Formats: sequence, C-alpha cells, structure tokens
Amino acid sequence: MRATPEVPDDGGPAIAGTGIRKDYGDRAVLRGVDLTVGWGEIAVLFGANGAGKTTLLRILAGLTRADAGTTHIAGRPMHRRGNRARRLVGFAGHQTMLYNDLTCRENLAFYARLYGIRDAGGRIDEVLEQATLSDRANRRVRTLSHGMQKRLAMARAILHRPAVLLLDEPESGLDAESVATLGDLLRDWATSGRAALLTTHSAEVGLAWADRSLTLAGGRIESDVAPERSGPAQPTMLQ
Amino acid sequence: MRATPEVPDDGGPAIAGTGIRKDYGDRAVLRGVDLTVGWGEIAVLFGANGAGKTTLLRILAGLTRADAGTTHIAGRPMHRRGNRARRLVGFAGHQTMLYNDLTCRENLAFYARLYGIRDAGGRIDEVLEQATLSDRANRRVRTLSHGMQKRLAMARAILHRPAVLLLDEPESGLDAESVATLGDLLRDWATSGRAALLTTHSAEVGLAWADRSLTLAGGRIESDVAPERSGPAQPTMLQ
Amino acid sequence: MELLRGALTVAWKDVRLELRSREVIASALVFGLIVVVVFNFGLNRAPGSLAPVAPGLLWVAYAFIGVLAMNRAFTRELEHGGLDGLLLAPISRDAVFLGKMLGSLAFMLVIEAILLPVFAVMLDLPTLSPTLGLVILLATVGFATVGTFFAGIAVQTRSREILLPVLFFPVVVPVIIAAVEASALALQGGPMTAVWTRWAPLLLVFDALYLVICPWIFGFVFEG
Amino acid sequence: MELLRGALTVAWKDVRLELRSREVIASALVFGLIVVVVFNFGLNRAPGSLAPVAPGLLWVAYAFIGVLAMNRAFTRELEHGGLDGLLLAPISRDAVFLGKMLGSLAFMLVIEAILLPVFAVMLDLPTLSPTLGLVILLATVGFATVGTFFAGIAVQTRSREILLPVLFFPVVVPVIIAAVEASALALQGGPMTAVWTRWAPLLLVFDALYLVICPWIFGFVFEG
Amino acid sequence: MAAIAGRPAGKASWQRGLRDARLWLLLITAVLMLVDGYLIFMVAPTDAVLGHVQRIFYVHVPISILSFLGFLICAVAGIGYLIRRTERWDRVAHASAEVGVVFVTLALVTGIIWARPVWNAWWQWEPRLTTTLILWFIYVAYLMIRQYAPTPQQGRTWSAVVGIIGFVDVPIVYYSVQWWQSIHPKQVIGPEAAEGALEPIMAQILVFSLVATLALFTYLLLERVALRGIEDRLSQLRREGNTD
Ligand code: HEM
Ligand SMILES: Nc1ncnc2c1ncn2[C@@H]1O[C@H](COP(=O)(O)OP(=O)(O)OP(=O)(O)O)[C@@H](O)[C@H]1O
Ligand SMILES: Nc1ncnc2c1ncn2[C@@H]1O[C@H](COP(=O)(O)OP(=O)(O)OP(=O)(O)O)[C@@H](O)[C@H]1O
Ligand SMILES: [Mg+2]
Ligand SMILES: [Mg+2]
Repeated sequence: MRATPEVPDDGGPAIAGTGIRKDYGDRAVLRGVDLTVGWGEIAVLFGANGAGKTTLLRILAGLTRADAGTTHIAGRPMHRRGNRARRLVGFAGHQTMLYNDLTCRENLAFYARLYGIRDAGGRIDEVLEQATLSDRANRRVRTLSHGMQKRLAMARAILHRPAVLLLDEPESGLDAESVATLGDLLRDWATSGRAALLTTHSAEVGLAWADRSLTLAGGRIESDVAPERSGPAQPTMLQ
Repeated sequence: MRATPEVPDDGGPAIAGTGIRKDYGDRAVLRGVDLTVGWGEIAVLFGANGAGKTTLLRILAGLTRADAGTTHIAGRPMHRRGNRARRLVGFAGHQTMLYNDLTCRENLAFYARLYGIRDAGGRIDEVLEQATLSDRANRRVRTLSHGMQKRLAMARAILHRPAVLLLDEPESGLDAESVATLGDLLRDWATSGRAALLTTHSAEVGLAWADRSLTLAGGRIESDVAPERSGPAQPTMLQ
Repeated sequence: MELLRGALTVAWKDVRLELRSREVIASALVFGLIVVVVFNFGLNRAPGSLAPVAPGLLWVAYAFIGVLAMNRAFTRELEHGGLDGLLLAPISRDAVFLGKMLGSLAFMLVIEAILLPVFAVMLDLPTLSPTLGLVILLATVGFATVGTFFAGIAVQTRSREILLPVLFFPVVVPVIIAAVEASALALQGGPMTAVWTRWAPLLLVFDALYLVICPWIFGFVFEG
Repeated sequence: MELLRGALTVAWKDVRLELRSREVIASALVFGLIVVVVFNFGLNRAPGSLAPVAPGLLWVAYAFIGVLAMNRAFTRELEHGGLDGLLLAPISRDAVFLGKMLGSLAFMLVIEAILLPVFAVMLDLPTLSPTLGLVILLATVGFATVGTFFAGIAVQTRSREILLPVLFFPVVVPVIIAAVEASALALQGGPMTAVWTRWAPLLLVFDALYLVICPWIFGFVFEG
Repeated sequence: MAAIAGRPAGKASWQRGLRDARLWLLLITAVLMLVDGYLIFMVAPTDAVLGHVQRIFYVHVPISILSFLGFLICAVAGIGYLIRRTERWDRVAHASAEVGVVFVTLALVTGIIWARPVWNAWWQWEPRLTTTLILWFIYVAYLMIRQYAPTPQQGRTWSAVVGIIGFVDVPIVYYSVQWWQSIHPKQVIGPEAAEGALEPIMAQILVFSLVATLALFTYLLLERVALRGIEDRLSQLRREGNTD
C-alpha cells in the first residue's frame, strides 16, 4: 500500500458501535453489542457459525438496519444519507459483489467511478497487482476460479483507499500465498494508522493478524483481549 | 456415521482418473491428470488458486465434461447415463445446491427422494443432527448463516450414504467445532472402508486429515505423498 | 418408473417453491391482465373488430406468459447451483427435463385457466367448450416441452431473457398456428370435426415429436 | 451532480453489460420479426384486420420486452450481491434508483427504436411521425420508472406477492392505455391536437409523479 | 461426405486429394450452371398463364429443396457430433447450416420476386411462406447460439441440439401447403408430389436444374468444411502456444 492513507484527522475512533440490537423475527441475533476499534488497530472477530458476525459487519457497513443502537465510522454516523461515512469504508463479505460478465478491470473501473476516483487507471493496475490478477485483467470474472474472485473482491474493497476495512472471512478460499499477501497488507494497514475489523474462523490466521481479538457469542461481545503479537497461537481462547 | 457403509465389493478403486484434459477456450487447465484413490483412503488435493482443483473435482463428479481422459468411480464409468456410479458419489462444491425458499428439511427431503431413499425421515434427522442443524430444521435456508448453509450442503452430500465423497474446500466457512466434527466424520469414513477426495487451502487441516496428499500444479498432479498420520503438519511440503 | 419418480420429485419441488413465493403466477397474471386491458382499449376501437382476432390474441398472450414462466423456472435453479444438484442425482437427464417441463406445464395451465374467463369476458369469446380446453392442453404440452428445452440453453447465456424468445418462438410457431386454428374453430361453436380430424391430431403429433426429441438432447445442454 | 454521476455510472454499467457483443440488438431484431410473424399468422385471418389493432400490438410487444428488461436488470444485480456494492458506494439511494431506471430506459428505447420500423413495415403502420416518437419516449419513461421500482421490490422477498399484482398493475396500466390511445392517434396521421392537448400532458403528469415518488420510497425498500 | 467423416489416415495426401476434388467440382458446377441457364431461358416453354416469370420455377424449386438437404445434413451431423464428439462432425454441421441458410434466403428472394407478378403482392401471410420464414429464423438462431455460448464447446453442443430440433420445421414447410389452405402451389417433388403435375419437358429441365444446383451445393459445402478445418487448426495452435 504505497497509497497515501486517507485517515480523517477529525472525529472519533475508527469504528464505534453502541447498543446494537438486531432481531430476525423471533430470533434475537444481536442483543446490544458495544465495540470500538481505534485507528491503527486490526481487530479480529471470532464466533461460532450463526453468532452474528456477518450481521454485525453489515450493520457497521450500513447495509443492514439495526433495530437499535448507533454506529459511527470515524465519528460520522452511518445512515441512509451517510455518503461521507460510506466513502471511508471498504467492505468485503461472503458475496463478491462483482459482475460475472464484466472483466476484472471493468468491474474495478465501475466501482472507481462510483467512488469518484479520478485517474483510476493507475490505481486499478495497482490493486490488480496486489491481488496478483494482472494477467487476468481483461478476462471476465465468470472465468476466474473461486479464490481469484475472492481476491478481486478484496481488491474492490481497498480500491478507493478507505480508512476503515470491514472484512468477512477474507482468508477463506485463498491459497497460502494470497493469505500471506493479505497479512502483509493488513500489517501496512495498521502501521499507516488505518483500521480494520475482520472475522475469521481460523484461529491460526486470525490471532497472527490481530491487535485485538473479540469473540461474539450470545448476541454480545463476550471477550475482548489483545493477544501477544509475536506469541504462539492460543486456540484455547476460542473456548 | 452409524450408517452401514455401502461400499461396493466389485469393481476397481474408489476413484480413478486417467489422462484427464480440460481446456477453456485457449487456456489449458488440466493437461493429463492421472489419479487413483483407494478404498479406505482420504486424499487431500492441494493447489494454488486457479490450479484446477474445482475443475478436476467437477469432472470426477460428472458435472463437467473433460476434453479427454476417463473417470471411474468404483470401477464404473461416470458418464451421462451413469446413474449407478452417480449414486455412489457425494459431492459438495463452492455452491451449496440448496433452494433458498425451502426449509432445511424440505431441501433434504427433496434430495432424498431424488436418490430414492426410502423412509428418509430418520436419515434426514440423522444428518441434520450431524450438521448440528436440528433446531433449524424447519427454517428456510435463506435465514441460515453462511457457515450453516455450508454445513447443510455437507449434510446433503452424505445424505444418501455415498461410498465416495468429493468435497471442494469443505472446511472453509465452518467454525472450529464444525471443522472438528467434519474431521471425525472423515475418520469414520476411512475406517469404514469408504473413500474421499477433498481440496483445501489449509495445510493444517488438510494434512491432519490426509492419508495421501496430492498437489495439483501446471495442470498435472505434481506430488503425491503419504504424510505421517500422527506427525506434525509439514507446511513446507506445499511447495 | 425411475423416470417418473425423478420427474415428479423435481416438478413437485418447483410447485412447492412456487406456492411459497408465488412469483411466477403473480407476475404472469399481472402481465396477462395488462395484455387484456391493452388489447381491449387498443383494439376495441372499431366495434366487432375483436372477434376475428380473439383466438390469435389469446395465444399471443399465452405465448408471452409461457416465456416468462419458463425463464423463471430455470433462473431459480441457477441461484445456488441447484441444477448441479439435479445433474448429480442418480436420475437420468430425461427425468430432470421432464420434471422441469411438468412444473412449467402446471404453472402455465393454472395461469391459462385463470386468464381464460378473464379473456372470455373482456374479449367477448363466444363459447367455452371442453374442446377448447383440450386444444389448450395439447398446445400447452408442446409449448412447455420446447420452452423448457430452450430455457435450459438460454439461461446459461448472458442475455438470457431476450435470447429465449428468439430461440423458442420459431420452433414453437407451428404449434401456436395449429392452436390458433383449432381455438378459432372451437370458439365458433360450430361443428368441430375439423378440430378432431385435423388440428388435435396435428398437435398430438407435435407433442409426441417434441416429447421424444427434447428429453434426448436435453442432456447435452448442461455439459460444462 | 453527485446524483447524476452515480446514476450515469450505474446506467452505463448496465448498458455495457447488455451490449457485450451486440447480442441484445441482434436478438431484439429477431425477436421483433418473430413477434410480427406470430401476430400476423395468429391474427391475420380476415384481411385488413390488423390495422385497427396495430397500436395495441405495438404496446403489448413493448410491455413484454419492458418486463423482461427490468427483471433482468435486477436479477443481474443479485447474482453476486452487486446490489450491496451499489448500496455501499457513496452515492445516494436515489442515484441507484435513477441509474437502474436509466439503464432499463436506454435498453428499452433502443429496442423500441429497432422494432418500430420492423413493425411499421410488417404491420402496415401508416405513418411514423415525430409525435409518435415523443409518445413512445414519454410512455417508456413512465414504464421504466414504475417497472424499476417494482422489479426492485420483486427481487426482495416477502412483499412481492401482494405488491406485484395489486400495485404494479393499476399503476402501469394507465400509462399503457394513454400510450395506446396516443399512438393510435399519431399513427392515423390526422390532426394530432388530441395527442398534444390530452395524452401527452397526461403521460407527462404520470412520469413526473412517478419520478418523484419512486426514488423516494426506493430507499426504504432496500433496508435489510 | 464419407471422406470427410472418415479416419485421418494419410492426412496430407488425403487433404491434397480433397483440394483437387474441390477444384474439379468447381469446374463441373460452372459448366452445369451454364447449360442450366441455357435450358431455362432457351429450351423451356414459356408458361401459358404466367409468362416468362414462370422460369424462376427452375431456380426456386431446386434451391428450396436443397436447403432442406442442407438442414438434413446439419441435423444428421449434429447427431453424429453428439455421439462422437469429434470436431469433424461439427464442421460438417456448421457448414451445412450456413449453406442451408444461404439457400433458404435465396428461396425466399426468388419466391418474393415471383410472388409480385403472380399474386400481386410481395408477401402474403400464408402457410408455406410463413413456415419458410420461420425455417430461416431457426437456422439464424443456430448460427447465433454458436457465438453466444460461454465456451466454444458449449457452442458446438448447443447448436447441434438446435439443429436437431429445428429440423422438425422442414417437414412442416413441406406439408404446409396441404395442411392449411395455401395459395402456394402444391408439391411437385418428393413423397407428396402429384403424378403428372408437370409437362415432361418441364420435369426434365427441372431435374437438370436440380443436378446443377446439387453440384453447387456440394461444392459450397466442401469449401466451407475445409475452411472451418483451417480455422480450427489456427485456434488449436493458439491454444498450444498459450502456456499458463
Ligand atoms: C417468398 C415466397 C415463397 C417462398 C418462401 C417459397 C418457398 C418454397 C419452398 C420452401 C418450396 C419447396 C418445398 C417443396 O418442395 O414442397 C417451394 C416450392 C415451390 N414454389 Fe415457392 N415459395 C415462395 C413463392 C412462390 C411463388 C410466388 C410461387 C408461384 C406462384 C411459387 C411456386 C413454387 C412451386 C411451383 C414450387 C414447387 C412445388 C413444390 O415442390 O413444392 N413459390 N416454394
Ligand atoms: N434474513 C434472515 N432471516 C432470519 N434469520 C437470519 C437472517 N439472516 C441471518 N439470520 C440469522 O442470524 C444469525 C446470525 O447470522 P450471521 O450470518 O450474522 O452469522 P455469522 O456469525 O456470520 O455466521 P457464519 O460464521 O456462519 O458466517 C443466524 O442465526 C441466522 O440464522
Ligand atoms: N468457465 C470458464 N471459462 C474460462 N476459464 C475458466 C472457466 N472456469 C475455470 N476457468 C479457469 O480454469 C482454471 C482452474 O479453475 P478452478 O476453478 O478449477 O481452480 P481451483 O483450483 O478450484 O481454484 P480455487 O482454489 O481458487 O478454487 C482457472 O485458471 C480459471 O480461470
Ligand atoms: Mg458470516
Ligand atoms: Mg476451486
């Protein structure tokens, strides 16, 4: 990431959510989640299948409406008209958000225009390079393998140089090399003062990356600890 | 897996492919893959993104047509009319093959009928139990989390008690507990004399499960070794 | 038997999904109503000008609705790779074809049954006879057979919606023509010998022909 | 400006997806020809009987294409969650709506423009005037606006089954009726005062109304 | 046809032989066409009712019939392709569809030219004409689907199945004059032809025209198959050069 980080100097912490609640019909998924992620921090969110990780991330990204609670990105509220806050967020979820019949480059060019990036060409080459997809730049997304599509989705998420990254299981489906590249990217991310919140099921990967490790269970943040950066993986922490 | 295994006593090895070739337009993906997986064996297929793992598995399952080469399951050819061979195979891929607007139980009941399972009710309860989805049995698939859907897809794959399992990244998206359950299932699988071929990007998980570890690169099986079962993971082996 | 079991399982699944969401029937109905109203307003300018064209209008409306329904039947299959699930199962490709076809046939017949009285009132169709019912049934079978087949192809292409009619209509036009002729006779309420000696058998021949060819070649449509 | 940039980006993406390799244009052309063939053979039993029904047929064909186009515009968005991508972007919901609407509008207008001469020749439409062009444009704007809105709803769950027939139908039928009436007048080539004093203003009012209401409520449709 | 579908034994000499055969065939076709022209314009009697336009008959009928042959070959080769899966069958199917489309197009054109004087209208919505037009659409769709398929392999399979199911329309075209009240003349060739529908001299010239047009048809087909062979070779070379 040679790009100049666009960390806003005003406002509050990178990510702030208070009292987030979400029910689906008769099932309370989130029962009052409070969390704050500061600048320069990589927070990893653990939790069993169905714990509500995706729901939480989508609420933070403004894709799903919470039943109660507030969410702020860099101190700015995320709501329907929150264009400013949305520009600060990069999101990659379970779905790739790519168009099968556009090429890799066309997909990125589309999102670049949506985010109002000027002279997008160079930036697109840059992120394609980071996703090691340069040689597939002019191939349709349909013809990429599953992992390649996930890498392109990642490239799409960082394309507009967001200050805050929200990633839902970013390492799943990636080969060992790509996981390493992603780790490097996140390291740069933190050192340049930006922030990321990601979920993963891999204790090994997650703990290696995390400045903070959160666990979501029973609709609440159950534990919130800072693992030793260079220490060994502690799978016991997961329970 | 308390189910009686239905390993056919006739015929050849569990999975046999010879000289499998596949081109996509001007790109040669598989350039002559030969592989055999014997009964009672769990083979894990490693390979970078885009190496052709999914393509190979789909060809073995009879979903994609190879340009050249032959594939046999339990000595029976997999071709368009190969109903017998198809009954022996359980497949779970990148897509869940589930219908969003049917409940878990309805999805399984549908597949049970397709596979001609009599008295499917009990068997469906059994696999739902194994996928720890009993409490969601009557919920629509649409309302399940990503990992739960993957687990249901897995339940669907083993529903008809196949002798051979073909799994494409079965552990991705599953939480730690489910991965452990899956490991147990595969262990039973091997000891009861059945066979499985699976792909994964996780050296840790893959090597722990594998009786044999294959690597796909350059369109061919590049290495084919039997890791020490109880030894430590050897990530160096991956390249 | 194997064949029938597989086909009915697939068809039943489609019917059940449709009963959940009602999207095919709802949207087809809306479109059918729009067509009736438009025809009525647009056509009823010269009095009595509707009667001679009524059978044609009926079938044009049915044909369009059929395309919508068949499209939907397959896009639903592709959502999470359900089609792969069908192809993996130990049922022959014919059974998959027949299942999808029976599902579409059921939807179309339901929609046609709902729309027929509406059309009868709004287009001044003279008589509704069992013969007309039989003609509709026969023509719809041929229609659903060919339509299911081409929907299987079109759904795998980029511009599937528009490609389906392009592939489908030319092949099905003979069926439509025979159906229009037969319906015209049936609606006139006169002697129906021509229906029985010529059109019904012709429709039967078409149906039989397509029912033999389509399942056979359908298997090839889904080879990656 | 923000609004327009976002909307145009979205629309342009849809146009580009649609225009990949001119598939659509070619298919639309063939589609139109086939529809004419079906109409002609189905309806042309008494000679000269097609002329009075021509405007109605024109709009039935257009409505069919419109429904297909708008369906496609949204199913494509859902394939890999592209809609989430749009909602994440720093453009307002209005821009997303407008973009999808403009894309469908462009697509429909292109097809209509291609099909009009085909219909003119084959259905013996008497005169093609600029007035007709204007009528088509106005009606298509209304159609695309309402259609986009409901396609957006229809791809979401739940509400569609009631909303689609109950809302879409009454909302879009007036537009089509006005269009048919106006087209009939325009095609007759006589004095067009009625078009200018009654139908065109009516269509304009519909368009304006829908263009104000739809973007506004659209934002609420897409809240998880 | 047998030579094309045969084994590739002695490839180079076989191909050279085929090239020579095509040259000879071209020559023979040219001669036959010239003689045919002479027969049509100089020998054939002028029709008592229709006058000189009737001479189109000798072009219109063979061309229509041979377009049927083209689609028959297309369907058969399609079946062959689905069973054998060798490009050779596909080449034949593709080429015969293209030649067939050219021939129906000509049948439509000659028919339209003929219709103007005898029916006083370029076009009638009439069963034979409509079904012929539909035949044209079906095989245009055949050629379209080839291009629109996601992979070339799918294009080949899909077009094969379209060719097979599309052939159903050919008998419909043929019988359309019988099934529906049609103003188009009834069959003079094939199973439903009435005895003595034509004067002997007309029948003889028609048969000669048929032979001449068949020669042209065969030449075009062979040429197109050969061209497809070259195209395939080219894309194969490109694939081999593409190491990933
Ligand atoms: C665009 C207009 C026309 C089309 C598409 C058309 C099409 C065909 C076709 C496909 C055939 C061969 C089918 C068969 O052998 O049964 C045919 C044969 C024939 N056509 Fe036409 N035709 C057209 C106009 C005409 C006209 C205007 C005439 C003269 C009045 C005519 C006279 C004949 C005759 C005499 C035959 C041979 C009869 C036969 O073998 O069927 N055609 N036409
Ligand atoms: N549309 C919906 N309707 C009803 N329930 C839902 C819906 N979406 C999610 N849920 C429920 O909300 C809970 C949380 O789902 P979520 O997808 O957030 O889990 P997750 O932590 O991301 O799980 P995974 O690790 O499997 O991705 C689950 O129990 C799920 O069943
Ligand atoms: N429909 C297609 N058209 C063109 N190329 C394709 C198509 N499907 C796959 N490929 C190519 O084939 C190669 C192998 O793809 P495949 O999906 O088998 O990889 P994989 O090993 O499963 O990768 P991953 O680990 O990312 O899932 C890739 O280079 C991909 O781009
Ligand atoms: Mg999740
Ligand atoms: Mg894969």
